[in-house]
Amino acid sequence: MGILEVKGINKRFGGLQALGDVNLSVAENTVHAIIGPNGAGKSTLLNVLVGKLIPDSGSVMFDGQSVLGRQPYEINQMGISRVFQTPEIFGDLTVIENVMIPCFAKRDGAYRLHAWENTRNEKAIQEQAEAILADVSMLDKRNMHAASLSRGDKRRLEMAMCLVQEPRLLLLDEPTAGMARADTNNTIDLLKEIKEKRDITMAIIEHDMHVVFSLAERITVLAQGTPLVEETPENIKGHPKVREAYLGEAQV
Amino acid sequence: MSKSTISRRGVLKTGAIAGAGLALPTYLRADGHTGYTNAPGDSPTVTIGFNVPQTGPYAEEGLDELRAQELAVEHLNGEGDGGMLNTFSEKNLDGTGILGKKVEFVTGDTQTKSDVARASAQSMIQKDGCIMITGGSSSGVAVAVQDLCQSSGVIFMAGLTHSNDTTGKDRKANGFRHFFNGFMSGAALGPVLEAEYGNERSAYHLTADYNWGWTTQESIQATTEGLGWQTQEAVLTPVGAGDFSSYIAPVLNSGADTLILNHYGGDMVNSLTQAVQFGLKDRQVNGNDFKIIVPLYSELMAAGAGANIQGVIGSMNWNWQLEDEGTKAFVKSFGEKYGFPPSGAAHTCYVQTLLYADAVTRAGTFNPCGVVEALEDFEFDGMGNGPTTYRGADHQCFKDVLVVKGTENPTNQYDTLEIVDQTPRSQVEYAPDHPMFGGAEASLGTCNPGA
Amino acid sequence: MLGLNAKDTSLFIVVIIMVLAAPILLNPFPADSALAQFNAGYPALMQRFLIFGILVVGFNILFGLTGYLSFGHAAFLGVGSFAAVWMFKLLSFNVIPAIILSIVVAGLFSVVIGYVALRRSGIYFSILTLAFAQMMYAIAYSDLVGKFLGTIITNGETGLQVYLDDPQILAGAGDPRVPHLFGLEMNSQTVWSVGGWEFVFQNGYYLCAVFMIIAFYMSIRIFRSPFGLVLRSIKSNQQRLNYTGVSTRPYMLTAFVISGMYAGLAGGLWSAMDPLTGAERMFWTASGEIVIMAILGGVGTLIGPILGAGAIKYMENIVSKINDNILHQWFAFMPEGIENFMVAIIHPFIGKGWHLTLGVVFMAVVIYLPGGLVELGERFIGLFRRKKTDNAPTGASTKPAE
Amino acid sequence: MDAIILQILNGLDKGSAYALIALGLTLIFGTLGVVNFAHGALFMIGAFCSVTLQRMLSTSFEMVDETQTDFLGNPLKVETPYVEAWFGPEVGAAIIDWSVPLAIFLAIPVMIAVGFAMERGLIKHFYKRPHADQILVTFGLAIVIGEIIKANFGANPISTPAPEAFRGAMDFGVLLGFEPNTIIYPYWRLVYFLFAIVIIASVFAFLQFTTFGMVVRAGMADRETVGLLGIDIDKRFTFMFGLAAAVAGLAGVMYTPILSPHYNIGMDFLVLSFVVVVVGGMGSLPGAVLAGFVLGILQSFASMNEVKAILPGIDQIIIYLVAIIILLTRPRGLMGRKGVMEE
Repeated sequence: MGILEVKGINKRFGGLQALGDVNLSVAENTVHAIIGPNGAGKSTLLNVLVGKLIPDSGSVMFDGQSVLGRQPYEINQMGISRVFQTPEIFGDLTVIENVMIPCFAKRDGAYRLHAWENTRNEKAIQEQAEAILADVSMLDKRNMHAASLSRGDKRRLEMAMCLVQEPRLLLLDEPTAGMARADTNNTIDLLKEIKEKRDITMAIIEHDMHVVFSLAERITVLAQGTPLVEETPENIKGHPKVREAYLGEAQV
Repeated sequence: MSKSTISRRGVLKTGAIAGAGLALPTYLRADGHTGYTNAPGDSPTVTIGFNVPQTGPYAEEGLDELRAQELAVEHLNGEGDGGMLNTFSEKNLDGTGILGKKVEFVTGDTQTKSDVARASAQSMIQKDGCIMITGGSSSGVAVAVQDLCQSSGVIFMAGLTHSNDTTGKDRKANGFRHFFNGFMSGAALGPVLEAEYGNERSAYHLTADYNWGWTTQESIQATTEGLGWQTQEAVLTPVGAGDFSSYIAPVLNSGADTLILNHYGGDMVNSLTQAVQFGLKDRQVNGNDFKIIVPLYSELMAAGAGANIQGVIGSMNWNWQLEDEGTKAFVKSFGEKYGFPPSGAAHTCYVQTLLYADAVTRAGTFNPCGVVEALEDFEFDGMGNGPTTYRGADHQCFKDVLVVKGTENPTNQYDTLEIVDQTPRSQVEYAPDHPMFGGAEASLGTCNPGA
Repeated sequence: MLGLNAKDTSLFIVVIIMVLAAPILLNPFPADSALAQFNAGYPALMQRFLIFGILVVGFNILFGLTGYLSFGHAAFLGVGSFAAVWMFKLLSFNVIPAIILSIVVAGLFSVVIGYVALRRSGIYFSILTLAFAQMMYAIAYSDLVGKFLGTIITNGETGLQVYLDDPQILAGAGDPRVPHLFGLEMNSQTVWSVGGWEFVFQNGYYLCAVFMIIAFYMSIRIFRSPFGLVLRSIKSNQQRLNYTGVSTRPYMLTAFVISGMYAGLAGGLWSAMDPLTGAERMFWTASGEIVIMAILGGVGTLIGPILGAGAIKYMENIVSKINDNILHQWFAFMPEGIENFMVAIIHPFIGKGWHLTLGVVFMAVVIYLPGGLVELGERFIGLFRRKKTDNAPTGASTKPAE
Repeated sequence: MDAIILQILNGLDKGSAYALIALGLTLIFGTLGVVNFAHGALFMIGAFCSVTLQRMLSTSFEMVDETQTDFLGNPLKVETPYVEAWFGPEVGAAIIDWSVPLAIFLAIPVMIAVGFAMERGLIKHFYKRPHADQILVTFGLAIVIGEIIKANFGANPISTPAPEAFRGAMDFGVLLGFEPNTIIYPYWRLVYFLFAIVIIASVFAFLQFTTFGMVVRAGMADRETVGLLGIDIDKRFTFMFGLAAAVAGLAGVMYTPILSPHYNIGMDFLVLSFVVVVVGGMGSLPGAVLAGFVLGILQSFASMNEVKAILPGIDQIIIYLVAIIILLTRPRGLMGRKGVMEE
């Protein structure tokens, strides 16, 4: 029984079957990659997982609870954090403030009228935020404006914002899309480091095979909205079905 | 400070006074020892405030009021040709200011907004030391400023305000209105309407949806129903609606043969123009020629509506084409100074300023309570409206009312309105506790000298 | 002090001193000098500085922190004013129940309007607030509710005022006939004359001052709180915030209601200072003026709203009164041709043309100075400091603190 | 029945003005992504083109006529317009009489120039800034334009009548088989309606059938892609701003006989036209036109006595009520694409 159980998801957009009978099980403390060619339904599946889309049928259970029909913030409160394709951070705030917000969200829940306390007096939150910044080696940039960070640092910051909530599942949406090779490698190292330091389940949606094979313990291949195979990386590489449907076609 | 290039003279003066100030004693004063607000004491000058709309929809009227007020100050201070001072039935004013004090004035912009008008009047009272406020071009503002003057302890001489409420339910002891009102319009129009249009008509009212519109409609309706006219419908229109077509169109087949536009300013210009476009003036209903009536006219509205007002009947407080000596004297001074004839709004403000000055002179004091006493039930003549009384019970002036009509063949650009009749004062009088004027509950309160 | 850090404490103290000493600070010129027309230290105007200051400080909590541009904020000011005058009419001229009710009523209105309007964001939110405010304006201006019920609620365009025959059930026989605080009349004042100077200390002004100081203090607390941080993050990236486990709508609604209650307080105070209230203060251009004040002062800053409100009210009441005669006096020292030329150049911008100045200044601020007067001040100080450091031979690091 | 037809006619007329303004507003939003709060001011500038032309044509010289006297008893100065002196009194008077339609020819170059100047001088610096900033700066501009107009033309409404030939009303009902004199409609309003239809049709035809229009439409759909094709989209968008300004201006020119222009009509129309755009759907041209007419007709119906008897004052708030309901139930408006401006 995985921590995330997706069963029989169907989603149609007009005449297009975006997802057809998707079943997926992500086991706890593994890195699970979901790959597939363009238009395979990866993004649609992710949007279902985070509550942005409601499927026509099927169920998504996280740790025994359904996530369907819940708002993104509720799903986050259940313990699922999300990293975006392009880093989504609070550009107008400082780095440390960026990390403090998820800390407050974790501690206080989706809403709390803490309008009278001074943020500076929240020592526990500050320490938590500093610790995670140290983890991603950004402590020296704690007072910088987030918008002025380099792209790699923005990615690190976003990771920190997700990790500080100690999510039970981290969803990564093409975390290296559009990155130069060096940045991609840095990101892979960062993710590896994270994985080594803490027990965390990750689900990565990714296009870049290099990233997938560097990180993933299990891989699900999606094609035309349906899972083709689910295997370990070693087995995927030589899998005829995958080669036929995906790797062959994509000339990777 | 000494580097300031704004005004060398000012700086010198400032420096001198600052120097003198060091030698002067310092004292603290709570109000209540001077007798009344802004008492001029032994100052050689006295300041009055001209609070008129200089921006906003009635800015043109406000600026015309301001011209007349400046003229009045000139005349009070003995400059110019003296204007109505020469025709005024009282001869107390001799061109030496008021009670020997030179008259100075400050101006303010009401924007035709009550809040702004009150702020401006407060500044005149609190900062500039004004002893009297006059001017204004709408009833909402007049009521608001009148209330303020009452609580601050200065006199308010209303400018153009036509709503019954100003001297009706919102009357105040410190406030005075020379201008006529909605009830008087109705009463004055009555005989003319009867003579011109008979007793068998059916009227359709379009009324601006605010206090002035309501009271005017009420007054006119009472008059026309008294003549035996039917009231077909009375429709409220939003202020500033712009396009009135959807209110005018239903008039066509309503069976009404008279349209009464209880609109003022831009609303009146637009609704009248559009009513004419709908061919109402050329229509025949119930065997009658269709007629349009505009209860309250002003020269500026007439200019805005252009040819559309031709033949349309309405009422006015005063018109520059009157033939009496007072009017002639005022039109001459005004016309020579500014190059065009004064509007009714200008006239009422000019007269109000002189009346105030005269009342102070007769009372022998600037104390508002003295002025109130001097003005109450005061009778005068020679101010362009014939014999006039300031009624003590509600501080409303009673005088003849003009009924005018849009000129059919104007000879020049100022010839927009022609006088049809002058309804005598006895016809437009009413009891101070008339139900349209707040009934028995309406009360002036007591005069407030302020401090 | 009071849970504020050193920088905020000093800002707070500066504001307290400014507010308390305003009757002196705003009257720098002797009463009968030529420059006295630039004095702003008379009670009515000082009250408005504070009332609009409170209003814009509250608006800034919404717009400055969350970036949601409400184009209908004046509606809450109007609602608060009406509530206060009704308290005067029904209970007594005591200002305390009036102000309390105006805050409560404005709060209730903002809960309802906020709940609906906050279902949308961006320009849709602006249009929704504008639509609500215009509806409320139309209802108040023509007293549609009153007409529906066959009574008077807002008394239409003339405005609501207290009449002698109003019930005033709590009024004692000896109570003043003007707004008062347990007998202390709002409009009574003490004048302090020093040489040519006259300084007026009015009870009403100091009541406003107390509320201003409280309102400003609360605004600092909100700005520095985790709640304020969340609001700022809404402005920065609402999507990220949603995926961070924060439900933005209740936060927005809270900010909306707080800022509506600030507006209600301002409205209540306004009625307490000047107990006649009309619908026109709810018109959408009045809301636009609030936006202009916030932008001009420096949106999202603590002190900006107060500066902006002060600057606009100063222009409205002082600059609008400068007329051509005064201009001629100023330039009298110049040769006549140049004098007339100068007057002709300046003429369109002063007196009745002050709206033009307002429009031009506002555009200039939006284009060149998004941080408003606060940014201007900072740049000025920055310029000064840089010069200093440039001159300093040691050449210490000029890196800004943040 | 006749009352309803009359109100539909009135609504169509009001709607034409709304639709024309909203059309320009939507063109600007759709192509440039700018929320233009100064669009009402453009309408007003158009209206004042009428006034200006009327004044220009009426420019007069003075002659002292000793036989007549003015209001002060001095000899009357008779003013004769130059056009009457040049072309003879009848032709001259006719030219002045036709000044409103003639003002179209003044308004087109003026409005395009104003539009260009606005876009190049101000708006282009705001493409990348948030919508709130665009609203604010154009709101400031609207104040400035209104004040400049006031400084030059005063605050009073200025009478700008339609040509004599169009001043009456036609008996529209007879055409539909009603009794004579039941459905009367002013000629000028019919002219305005037809004029609006022609303008709307021209704009759509221009966008539909010219290459220029096709590029612009493509740009509205996906600006970046079109930019990648190497087409200088910016220059075309500048022109679109000029076009939108001209549409608003022409709407203003022809509206003057219906509504005497004054310095504040820009602001009066601004709020309304935004409501129209939002109801139609931000960025949808057909939506703007449809919403213009629909709101015009709704407003007319709400003004009917029968309706007001049930809901007093509904005519004053109907527009806002509709806007609120539409925004809450269908935020993309009647015909807007999903996702536009929903943020």
